[in-house]
Amino acid sequence: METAIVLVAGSGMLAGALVAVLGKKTLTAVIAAGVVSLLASVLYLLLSAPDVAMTEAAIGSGLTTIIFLFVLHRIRSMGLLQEENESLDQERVDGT
Amino acid sequence: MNVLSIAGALLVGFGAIFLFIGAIGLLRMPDCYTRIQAGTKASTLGTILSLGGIGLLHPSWLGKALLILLFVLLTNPVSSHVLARAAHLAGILPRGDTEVDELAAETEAKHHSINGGGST
Amino acid sequence: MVDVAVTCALVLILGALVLAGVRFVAGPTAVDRVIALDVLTVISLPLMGIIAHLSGRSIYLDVALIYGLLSFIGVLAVARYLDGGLS
Amino acid sequence: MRAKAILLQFILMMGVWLLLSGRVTFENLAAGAIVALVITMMTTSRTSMLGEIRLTPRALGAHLLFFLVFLRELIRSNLDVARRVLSPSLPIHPGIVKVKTRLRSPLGRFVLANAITLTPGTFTVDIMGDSLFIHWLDMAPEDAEAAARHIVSRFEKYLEVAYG
Repeated sequence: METAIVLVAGSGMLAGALVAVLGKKTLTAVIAAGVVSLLASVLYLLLSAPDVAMTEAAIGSGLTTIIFLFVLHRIRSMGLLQEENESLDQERVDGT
Repeated sequence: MNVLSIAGALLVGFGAIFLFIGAIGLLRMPDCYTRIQAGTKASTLGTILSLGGIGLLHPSWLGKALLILLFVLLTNPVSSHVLARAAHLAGILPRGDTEVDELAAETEAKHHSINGGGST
Repeated sequence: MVDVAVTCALVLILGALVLAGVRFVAGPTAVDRVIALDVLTVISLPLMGIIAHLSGRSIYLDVALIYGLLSFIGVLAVARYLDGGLS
Repeated sequence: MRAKAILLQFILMMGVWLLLSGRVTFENLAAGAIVALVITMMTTSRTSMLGEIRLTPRALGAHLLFFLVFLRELIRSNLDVARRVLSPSLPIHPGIVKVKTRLRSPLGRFVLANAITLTPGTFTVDIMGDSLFIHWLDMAPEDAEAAARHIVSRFEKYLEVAYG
Protein backbone atom coordinates (compact mmCIF):
# COMPACT_ATOMS: atom_id res chain seq x y z
CA MET A 1 0.00 0.00 0.00
CA GLU A 2 2.77 2.38 0.85
CA THR A 3 4.55 1.48 -2.36
CA ALA A 4 1.60 2.83 -4.34
CA ILE A 5 1.74 6.17 -2.51
CA VAL A 6 5.49 6.37 -3.02
CA LEU A 7 5.14 5.61 -6.74
CA VAL A 8 2.39 8.19 -7.33
CA ALA A 9 4.01 10.91 -5.24
CA GLY A 10 7.45 10.27 -6.71
CA SER A 11 6.31 10.36 -10.33
CA GLY A 12 4.25 13.46 -9.53
CA MET A 13 7.37 15.13 -8.12
CA LEU A 14 9.26 14.20 -11.27
CA ALA A 15 6.51 15.66 -13.47
CA GLY A 16 6.40 18.85 -11.42
CA ALA A 17 10.16 19.25 -11.59
CA LEU A 18 10.12 18.72 -15.37
CA VAL A 19 7.40 21.35 -15.74
CA ALA A 20 9.46 23.73 -13.62
CA VAL A 21 12.60 23.21 -15.69
CA LEU A 22 11.13 22.94 -19.19
CA GLY A 23 8.30 25.46 -18.89
CA LYS A 24 8.79 28.75 -20.71
CA LYS A 25 7.25 31.07 -18.13
CA THR A 26 8.62 32.00 -14.74
CA LEU A 27 5.24 31.89 -13.00
CA THR A 28 4.70 28.30 -14.14
CA ALA A 29 8.01 27.32 -12.59
CA VAL A 30 7.08 28.94 -9.27
CA ILE A 31 3.76 27.05 -9.12
CA ALA A 32 5.48 23.81 -10.11
CA ALA A 33 7.91 24.26 -7.22
CA GLY A 34 4.85 24.40 -4.96
CA VAL A 35 3.62 21.04 -6.30
CA VAL A 36 7.04 19.45 -5.83
CA SER A 37 7.21 20.55 -2.20
CA LEU A 38 3.64 19.33 -1.56
CA LEU A 39 4.44 15.82 -2.76
CA ALA A 40 7.81 15.87 -1.00
CA SER A 41 5.98 16.60 2.23
CA VAL A 42 3.72 13.55 1.70
CA LEU A 43 6.83 11.43 1.13
CA TYR A 44 8.41 12.74 4.35
CA LEU A 45 5.29 11.60 6.18
CA LEU A 46 5.73 8.10 4.78
CA LEU A 47 9.31 8.12 6.04
CA SER A 48 7.77 8.94 9.47
CA ALA A 49 9.35 12.38 9.72
CA PRO A 50 6.43 14.72 10.51
CA ASP A 51 8.74 17.50 11.72
CA VAL A 52 10.55 17.60 8.37
CA ALA A 53 7.21 17.51 6.60
CA MET A 54 6.03 20.53 8.58
CA THR A 55 9.20 22.43 7.72
CA GLU A 56 8.83 21.51 4.08
CA ALA A 57 5.24 22.79 4.17
CA ALA A 58 6.27 26.07 5.74
CA ILE A 59 9.31 26.72 3.56
CA GLY A 60 8.33 25.10 0.29
CA SER A 61 4.72 26.03 0.00
CA GLY A 62 4.49 29.28 1.91
CA LEU A 63 7.78 31.09 2.03
CA THR A 64 9.44 30.34 -1.33
CA THR A 65 6.24 30.94 -3.33
CA ILE A 66 5.66 34.31 -1.71
CA ILE A 67 9.31 35.41 -1.97
CA PHE A 68 9.57 34.36 -5.62
CA LEU A 69 6.36 36.18 -6.49
CA PHE A 70 7.44 39.25 -4.56
CA VAL A 71 10.74 39.35 -6.44
CA LEU A 72 8.99 38.89 -9.79
CA HIS A 73 6.67 41.74 -8.90
CA ARG A 74 9.58 43.99 -7.91
CA ILE A 75 11.39 43.24 -11.17
CA ARG A 76 8.27 44.05 -13.11
CA SER A 77 7.50 47.27 -11.29
CA MET A 78 11.05 48.64 -11.23
CA GLY A 79 11.07 48.93 -14.99
CA LEU A 80 14.62 47.64 -15.22
CA LEU A 81 15.36 44.75 -17.55
CA GLN A 82 13.17 46.05 -20.33
CA GLU A 83 12.76 42.87 -22.34
CA GLU A 84 12.22 40.73 -19.28
CA ASN A 85 9.70 43.27 -18.15
CA GLU A 86 7.71 43.11 -21.35
CA SER A 87 7.71 39.35 -21.36
CA LEU A 88 6.50 39.34 -17.76
CA ASP A 89 3.73 41.77 -18.61
CA GLN A 90 2.77 39.59 -21.54
CA GLU A 91 2.84 36.63 -19.23
CA ARG A 92 0.37 38.27 -16.92
CA VAL A 93 -2.02 39.10 -19.73
CA ASP A 94 -1.74 35.72 -21.42
CA GLY A 95 -1.85 34.04 -18.10
CA THR A 96 0.40 31.34 -19.50
CA MET B 1 -16.10 -3.35 14.97
CA ASN B 2 -18.50 -0.87 16.51
CA VAL B 3 -20.92 1.56 14.92
CA LEU B 4 -18.50 4.49 14.99
CA SER B 5 -15.79 2.78 13.01
CA ILE B 6 -18.27 1.47 10.42
CA ALA B 7 -19.68 4.99 9.97
CA GLY B 8 -16.15 6.38 9.76
CA ALA B 9 -15.10 3.86 7.12
CA LEU B 10 -18.19 4.62 5.05
CA LEU B 11 -17.56 8.36 5.30
CA VAL B 12 -13.94 7.96 4.22
CA GLY B 13 -15.03 5.90 1.22
CA PHE B 14 -17.73 8.35 0.10
CA GLY B 15 -15.38 11.29 0.55
CA ALA B 16 -12.78 9.61 -1.64
CA ILE B 17 -15.41 9.03 -4.33
CA PHE B 18 -16.26 12.76 -4.31
CA LEU B 19 -12.57 13.68 -4.49
CA PHE B 20 -12.16 11.41 -7.51
CA ILE B 21 -15.20 12.94 -9.24
CA GLY B 22 -13.79 16.39 -8.58
CA ALA B 23 -10.50 15.43 -10.22
CA ILE B 24 -12.33 14.01 -13.25
CA GLY B 25 -14.26 17.26 -13.50
CA LEU B 26 -11.05 19.25 -13.29
CA LEU B 27 -9.76 17.26 -16.25
CA ARG B 28 -12.92 17.32 -18.39
CA MET B 29 -14.21 20.86 -18.06
CA PRO B 30 -13.57 23.19 -21.00
CA ASP B 31 -12.49 26.53 -19.48
CA CYS B 32 -10.95 27.71 -16.25
CA TYR B 33 -14.16 29.01 -14.61
CA THR B 34 -15.97 25.71 -15.02
CA ARG B 35 -12.82 23.96 -13.81
CA ILE B 36 -12.94 26.03 -10.64
CA GLN B 37 -16.58 25.00 -10.20
CA ALA B 38 -15.91 21.28 -10.53
CA GLY B 39 -12.61 21.23 -8.67
CA THR B 40 -13.58 23.33 -5.67
CA LYS B 41 -17.04 21.98 -4.94
CA ALA B 42 -16.48 18.27 -5.17
CA SER B 43 -13.13 18.43 -3.40
CA THR B 44 -14.58 20.47 -0.52
CA LEU B 45 -17.27 17.92 0.29
CA GLY B 46 -14.85 15.05 -0.32
CA THR B 47 -12.31 16.46 2.12
CA ILE B 48 -14.97 17.17 4.74
CA LEU B 49 -16.36 13.64 4.54
CA SER B 50 -12.95 11.93 4.54
CA LEU B 51 -11.54 13.89 7.45
CA GLY B 52 -14.79 13.46 9.39
CA GLY B 53 -14.50 9.74 8.77
CA ILE B 54 -10.89 9.71 10.02
CA GLY B 55 -12.10 11.57 13.11
CA LEU B 56 -14.78 8.93 13.72
CA LEU B 57 -12.31 6.08 13.26
CA HIS B 58 -10.10 7.57 16.00
CA PRO B 59 -12.42 9.43 18.39
CA SER B 60 -9.50 11.04 20.23
CA TRP B 61 -8.44 12.83 17.01
CA LEU B 62 -11.91 14.23 16.40
CA GLY B 63 -11.01 17.76 17.56
CA LYS B 64 -8.07 18.08 15.22
CA ALA B 65 -9.96 16.58 12.29
CA LEU B 66 -12.82 18.99 12.99
CA LEU B 67 -10.40 21.93 12.94
CA ILE B 68 -8.96 20.95 9.53
CA LEU B 69 -12.47 20.35 8.23
CA LEU B 70 -13.75 23.76 9.33
CA PHE B 71 -10.65 25.37 7.91
CA VAL B 72 -11.15 23.75 4.51
CA LEU B 73 -14.83 24.73 4.57
CA LEU B 74 -13.88 28.36 5.20
CA THR B 75 -10.88 28.76 2.90
CA ASN B 76 -11.87 26.76 -0.17
CA PRO B 77 -14.65 29.13 -1.35
CA VAL B 78 -12.34 32.08 -0.71
CA SER B 79 -9.52 30.68 -2.80
CA SER B 80 -11.86 29.73 -5.64
CA HIS B 81 -13.34 33.22 -5.64
CA VAL B 82 -9.93 34.86 -5.56
CA LEU B 83 -8.69 32.71 -8.44
CA ALA B 84 -11.74 33.40 -10.58
CA ARG B 85 -11.40 37.11 -9.93
CA ALA B 86 -7.71 37.05 -10.82
CA ALA B 87 -8.48 35.14 -14.01
CA HIS B 88 -11.09 37.69 -14.99
CA LEU B 89 -8.80 40.64 -14.20
CA ALA B 90 -5.94 39.03 -16.11
CA GLY B 91 -8.21 39.01 -19.14
CA ILE B 92 -8.91 35.30 -19.50
CA LEU B 93 -12.33 35.16 -21.12
CA PRO B 94 -14.92 32.47 -20.47
CA ARG B 95 -15.46 29.87 -23.15
CA GLY B 96 -16.96 30.95 -26.47
CA ASP B 97 -20.52 29.75 -25.98
CA THR B 98 -20.85 31.32 -22.53
CA GLU B 99 -24.28 32.92 -22.61
CA VAL B 100 -23.75 36.28 -20.88
CA ASP B 101 -20.84 37.97 -19.16
CA GLU B 102 -22.13 40.94 -17.22
CA LEU B 103 -18.90 41.33 -15.26
CA ALA B 104 -16.93 42.08 -18.44
CA ALA B 105 -19.40 44.82 -19.36
CA GLU B 106 -19.15 46.25 -15.86
CA THR B 107 -15.34 46.34 -15.80
CA GLU B 108 -15.37 47.93 -19.24
CA ALA B 109 -17.67 50.69 -18.01
CA LYS B 110 -15.47 51.22 -14.97
CA HIS B 111 -12.41 51.64 -17.15
CA HIS B 112 -14.05 54.58 -18.93
CA SER B 113 -15.35 56.43 -15.89
CA ILE B 114 -12.82 56.16 -13.10
CA ASN B 115 -15.08 56.48 -10.11
CA GLY B 116 -16.03 52.94 -9.15
CA GLY B 117 -15.02 52.40 -5.56
CA GLY B 118 -15.77 48.71 -5.64
CA SER B 119 -13.56 46.37 -3.77
CA THR B 120 -13.77 43.01 -2.13
CA MET C 1 -14.31 -3.84 6.67
CA VAL C 2 -12.59 -0.71 7.85
CA ASP C 3 -9.41 -1.81 6.13
CA VAL C 4 -11.24 -2.52 2.87
CA ALA C 5 -12.91 0.90 2.88
CA VAL C 6 -9.69 2.71 3.71
CA THR C 7 -7.81 0.86 0.97
CA CYS C 8 -10.49 1.72 -1.58
CA ALA C 9 -10.38 5.34 -0.44
CA LEU C 10 -6.59 5.36 -0.74
CA VAL C 11 -6.75 4.01 -4.31
CA LEU C 12 -9.39 6.59 -5.29
CA ILE C 13 -7.40 9.43 -3.74
CA LEU C 14 -4.23 8.36 -5.54
CA GLY C 15 -6.21 8.25 -8.80
CA ALA C 16 -7.51 11.75 -8.10
CA LEU C 17 -3.92 12.90 -7.46
CA VAL C 18 -2.87 11.50 -10.84
CA LEU C 19 -5.79 13.17 -12.66
CA ALA C 20 -5.16 16.55 -11.04
CA GLY C 21 -1.46 16.14 -11.86
CA VAL C 22 -2.37 15.60 -15.54
CA ARG C 23 -4.36 18.84 -15.47
CA PHE C 24 -1.37 20.52 -13.86
CA VAL C 25 1.03 19.40 -16.57
CA ALA C 26 -1.44 20.05 -19.40
CA GLY C 27 -3.20 23.18 -18.14
CA PRO C 28 -2.81 25.83 -20.82
CA THR C 29 -2.89 28.97 -18.63
CA ALA C 30 -1.29 29.79 -15.30
CA VAL C 31 -4.71 30.04 -13.66
CA ASP C 32 -5.43 26.43 -14.62
CA ARG C 33 -2.17 25.40 -13.00
CA VAL C 34 -2.99 27.25 -9.80
CA ILE C 35 -6.41 25.58 -9.69
CA ALA C 36 -4.69 22.22 -10.14
CA LEU C 37 -2.28 23.10 -7.31
CA ASP C 38 -5.21 24.05 -5.07
CA VAL C 39 -7.05 20.81 -5.81
CA LEU C 40 -3.84 18.80 -5.32
CA THR C 41 -3.42 20.35 -1.88
CA VAL C 42 -7.02 19.72 -0.90
CA ILE C 43 -6.73 16.11 -2.09
CA SER C 44 -3.53 15.52 -0.18
CA LEU C 45 -5.10 16.61 3.14
CA PRO C 46 -7.27 13.44 3.34
CA LEU C 47 -4.28 11.49 2.03
CA MET C 48 -2.27 12.69 5.02
CA GLY C 49 -5.24 11.78 7.23
CA ILE C 50 -5.25 8.25 5.83
CA ILE C 51 -1.48 7.94 6.32
CA ALA C 52 -2.09 9.04 9.92
CA HIS C 53 -4.74 6.35 10.27
CA LEU C 54 -2.46 3.66 8.82
CA SER C 55 0.47 4.52 11.06
CA GLY C 56 -1.63 5.45 14.08
CA ARG C 57 0.14 8.73 14.90
CA SER C 58 -1.99 11.80 15.38
CA ILE C 59 0.82 14.30 14.74
CA TYR C 60 0.42 13.65 11.00
CA LEU C 61 -2.90 15.51 11.18
CA ASP C 62 -0.99 18.58 12.37
CA VAL C 63 1.06 18.43 9.19
CA ALA C 64 -2.20 18.39 7.20
CA LEU C 65 -3.44 21.43 9.13
CA ILE C 66 -0.24 23.40 8.53
CA TYR C 67 -0.25 22.40 4.88
CA GLY C 68 -3.80 23.56 4.35
CA LEU C 69 -3.04 26.89 6.01
CA LEU C 70 0.15 27.67 4.11
CA SER C 71 -1.08 26.50 0.74
CA PHE C 72 -4.08 28.80 1.11
CA ILE C 73 -1.70 31.70 1.66
CA GLY C 74 0.32 30.61 -1.38
CA VAL C 75 -2.78 30.56 -3.59
CA LEU C 76 -3.73 34.02 -2.34
CA ALA C 77 -0.23 35.28 -3.19
CA VAL C 78 -0.37 33.88 -6.73
CA ALA C 79 -3.81 35.42 -7.24
CA ARG C 80 -2.55 38.80 -6.03
CA TYR C 81 0.37 38.53 -8.43
CA LEU C 82 -2.00 37.77 -11.31
CA ASP C 83 -4.05 40.82 -10.31
CA GLY C 84 -0.92 42.86 -10.86
CA GLY C 85 -0.17 44.05 -7.33
CA LEU C 86 1.70 42.29 -4.56
CA SER C 87 2.30 44.85 -1.91
CA MET D 1 -19.66 46.63 19.42
CA ARG D 2 -15.98 46.59 20.16
CA ALA D 3 -16.37 44.62 23.37
CA LYS D 4 -18.47 42.09 21.49
CA ALA D 5 -15.80 41.72 18.81
CA ILE D 6 -13.13 41.16 21.47
CA LEU D 7 -15.28 38.66 23.34
CA LEU D 8 -16.14 36.71 20.17
CA GLN D 9 -12.54 36.60 19.07
CA PHE D 10 -11.45 35.40 22.50
CA ILE D 11 -14.05 32.61 22.39
CA LEU D 12 -12.95 31.69 18.85
CA MET D 13 -9.27 31.49 19.88
CA MET D 14 -10.16 29.38 22.93
CA GLY D 15 -12.17 27.05 20.71
CA VAL D 16 -9.25 26.62 18.32
CA TRP D 17 -6.91 25.95 21.26
CA LEU D 18 -9.24 23.34 22.76
CA LEU D 19 -9.73 21.58 19.43
CA LEU D 20 -5.95 21.54 18.86
CA SER D 21 -4.94 20.28 22.29
CA GLY D 22 -7.93 17.99 22.72
CA ARG D 23 -7.97 17.65 26.51
CA VAL D 24 -9.64 19.73 29.19
CA THR D 25 -7.46 20.16 32.28
CA PHE D 26 -6.96 23.21 34.45
CA GLU D 27 -3.39 23.88 33.27
CA ASN D 28 -4.42 23.53 29.67
CA LEU D 29 -7.35 25.90 30.04
CA ALA D 30 -5.21 28.48 31.85
CA ALA D 31 -2.46 28.40 29.23
CA GLY D 32 -5.04 28.63 26.47
CA ALA D 33 -6.74 31.59 28.11
CA ILE D 34 -3.44 33.48 28.39
CA VAL D 35 -2.48 32.81 24.76
CA ALA D 36 -5.95 33.66 23.48
CA LEU D 37 -5.97 36.89 25.49
CA VAL D 38 -2.58 37.97 24.12
CA ILE D 39 -3.57 37.22 20.52
CA THR D 40 -6.89 39.00 20.93
CA MET D 41 -5.21 42.09 22.34
CA MET D 42 -2.62 42.09 19.54
CA THR D 43 -5.08 41.82 16.68
CA THR D 44 -8.19 43.49 17.98
CA SER D 45 -7.98 46.55 15.73
CA ARG D 46 -8.17 44.38 12.62
CA THR D 47 -11.00 42.09 13.60
CA SER D 48 -13.72 44.57 14.52
CA MET D 49 -15.73 42.92 11.73
CA LEU D 50 -16.74 40.25 14.22
CA GLY D 51 -18.76 42.85 16.11
CA GLU D 52 -21.32 42.79 13.30
CA ILE D 53 -22.61 39.40 14.37
CA ARG D 54 -25.86 39.78 16.26
CA LEU D 55 -26.26 37.71 19.38
CA THR D 56 -29.99 37.92 20.08
CA PRO D 57 -31.78 34.54 20.38
CA ARG D 58 -33.52 35.16 17.06
CA ALA D 59 -30.17 35.78 15.33
CA LEU D 60 -28.71 32.62 16.85
CA GLY D 61 -31.69 30.68 15.52
CA ALA D 62 -31.10 32.24 12.11
CA HIS D 63 -27.46 31.13 12.27
CA LEU D 64 -28.54 27.58 12.99
CA LEU D 65 -31.16 27.52 10.22
CA PHE D 66 -28.66 29.06 7.78
CA PHE D 67 -26.14 26.35 8.63
CA LEU D 68 -28.70 23.57 8.06
CA VAL D 69 -29.84 25.05 4.72
CA PHE D 70 -26.20 25.49 3.76
CA LEU D 71 -25.35 21.84 4.51
CA ARG D 72 -28.30 20.63 2.44
CA GLU D 73 -27.30 22.86 -0.47
CA LEU D 74 -23.66 21.73 -0.20
CA ILE D 75 -24.62 18.06 -0.59
CA ARG D 76 -27.08 18.87 -3.39
CA SER D 77 -24.46 20.91 -5.20
CA ASN D 78 -21.95 18.09 -5.08
CA LEU D 79 -24.42 15.55 -6.41
CA ASP D 80 -25.29 18.03 -9.16
CA VAL D 81 -21.65 18.57 -10.14
CA ALA D 82 -21.01 14.82 -10.01
CA ARG D 83 -23.96 14.16 -12.33
CA ARG D 84 -22.76 16.75 -14.84
CA VAL D 85 -19.15 15.60 -14.76
CA LEU D 86 -19.96 11.93 -15.16
CA SER D 87 -22.51 12.27 -17.97
CA PRO D 88 -20.71 11.74 -21.31
CA SER D 89 -22.14 14.81 -23.08
CA LEU D 90 -21.05 17.31 -20.36
CA PRO D 91 -24.32 19.32 -20.12
CA ILE D 92 -23.20 22.85 -19.21
CA HIS D 93 -24.26 26.34 -20.33
CA PRO D 94 -22.03 28.73 -18.39
CA GLY D 95 -22.64 32.44 -17.90
CA ILE D 96 -21.90 35.29 -15.47
CA VAL D 97 -24.88 37.14 -13.95
CA LYS D 98 -25.03 40.25 -11.76
CA VAL D 99 -27.20 40.22 -8.63
CA LYS D 100 -27.75 42.96 -6.06
CA THR D 101 -27.87 42.07 -2.39
CA ARG D 102 -29.81 43.72 0.41
CA LEU D 103 -27.20 42.89 3.07
CA ARG D 104 -25.36 45.88 4.55
CA SER D 105 -22.61 44.41 6.69
CA PRO D 106 -19.37 43.37 4.94
CA LEU D 107 -19.20 40.18 7.00
CA GLY D 108 -22.72 39.24 5.94
CA ARG D 109 -21.81 39.81 2.29
CA PHE D 110 -18.70 37.69 2.72
CA VAL D 111 -20.69 34.82 4.22
CA LEU D 112 -23.30 35.16 1.47
CA ALA D 113 -20.63 35.00 -1.25
CA ASN D 114 -19.08 31.91 0.29
CA ALA D 115 -22.45 30.22 0.66
CA ILE D 116 -23.26 30.93 -2.98
CA THR D 117 -19.92 29.42 -3.98
CA LEU D 118 -20.88 26.13 -2.40
CA THR D 119 -24.44 25.87 -3.76
CA PRO D 120 -25.52 24.01 -6.91
CA GLY D 121 -23.97 25.26 -10.10
CA THR D 122 -23.00 28.75 -8.95
CA PHE D 123 -19.97 30.57 -7.61
CA THR D 124 -19.11 34.17 -6.87
CA VAL D 125 -16.54 35.69 -9.22
CA ASP D 126 -16.43 39.23 -7.88
CA ILE D 127 -18.08 41.63 -5.45
CA MET D 128 -18.36 45.32 -6.30
CA GLY D 129 -20.19 47.35 -3.69
CA ASP D 130 -23.55 45.68 -3.25
CA SER D 131 -23.59 43.65 -6.44
CA LEU D 132 -22.38 40.07 -6.67
CA PHE D 133 -21.23 38.57 -9.95
CA ILE D 134 -22.22 34.92 -10.06
CA HIS D 135 -20.87 32.37 -12.51
CA TRP D 136 -23.51 29.79 -13.44
CA LEU D 137 -22.64 26.35 -14.66
CA ASP D 138 -26.07 25.77 -16.18
CA MET D 139 -27.95 28.98 -16.89
CA ALA D 140 -31.64 29.23 -17.56
CA PRO D 141 -31.41 31.29 -20.77
CA GLU D 142 -34.71 33.23 -20.51
CA ASP D 143 -35.12 34.04 -16.83
CA ALA D 144 -31.60 34.32 -15.44
CA GLU D 145 -32.21 37.37 -13.25
CA ALA D 146 -35.16 35.88 -11.41
CA ALA D 147 -33.40 32.56 -10.90
CA ALA D 148 -30.32 34.29 -9.52
CA ARG D 149 -32.53 36.42 -7.29
CA HIS D 150 -34.05 33.20 -5.97
CA ILE D 151 -30.62 31.73 -5.16
CA VAL D 152 -29.52 34.84 -3.28
CA SER D 153 -32.76 35.32 -1.34
CA ARG D 154 -32.67 31.73 -0.09
CA PHE D 155 -29.68 32.64 2.10
CA GLU D 156 -30.41 36.33 2.46
CA LYS D 157 -33.49 35.90 4.61
CA TYR D 158 -31.42 34.17 7.30
CA LEU D 159 -28.31 36.31 6.98
CA GLU D 160 -30.34 39.50 7.20
CA VAL D 161 -31.49 38.50 10.67
CA ALA D 162 -28.05 37.30 11.72
CA TYR D 163 -25.87 40.17 10.43
CA GLY D 164 -28.08 42.99 9.21
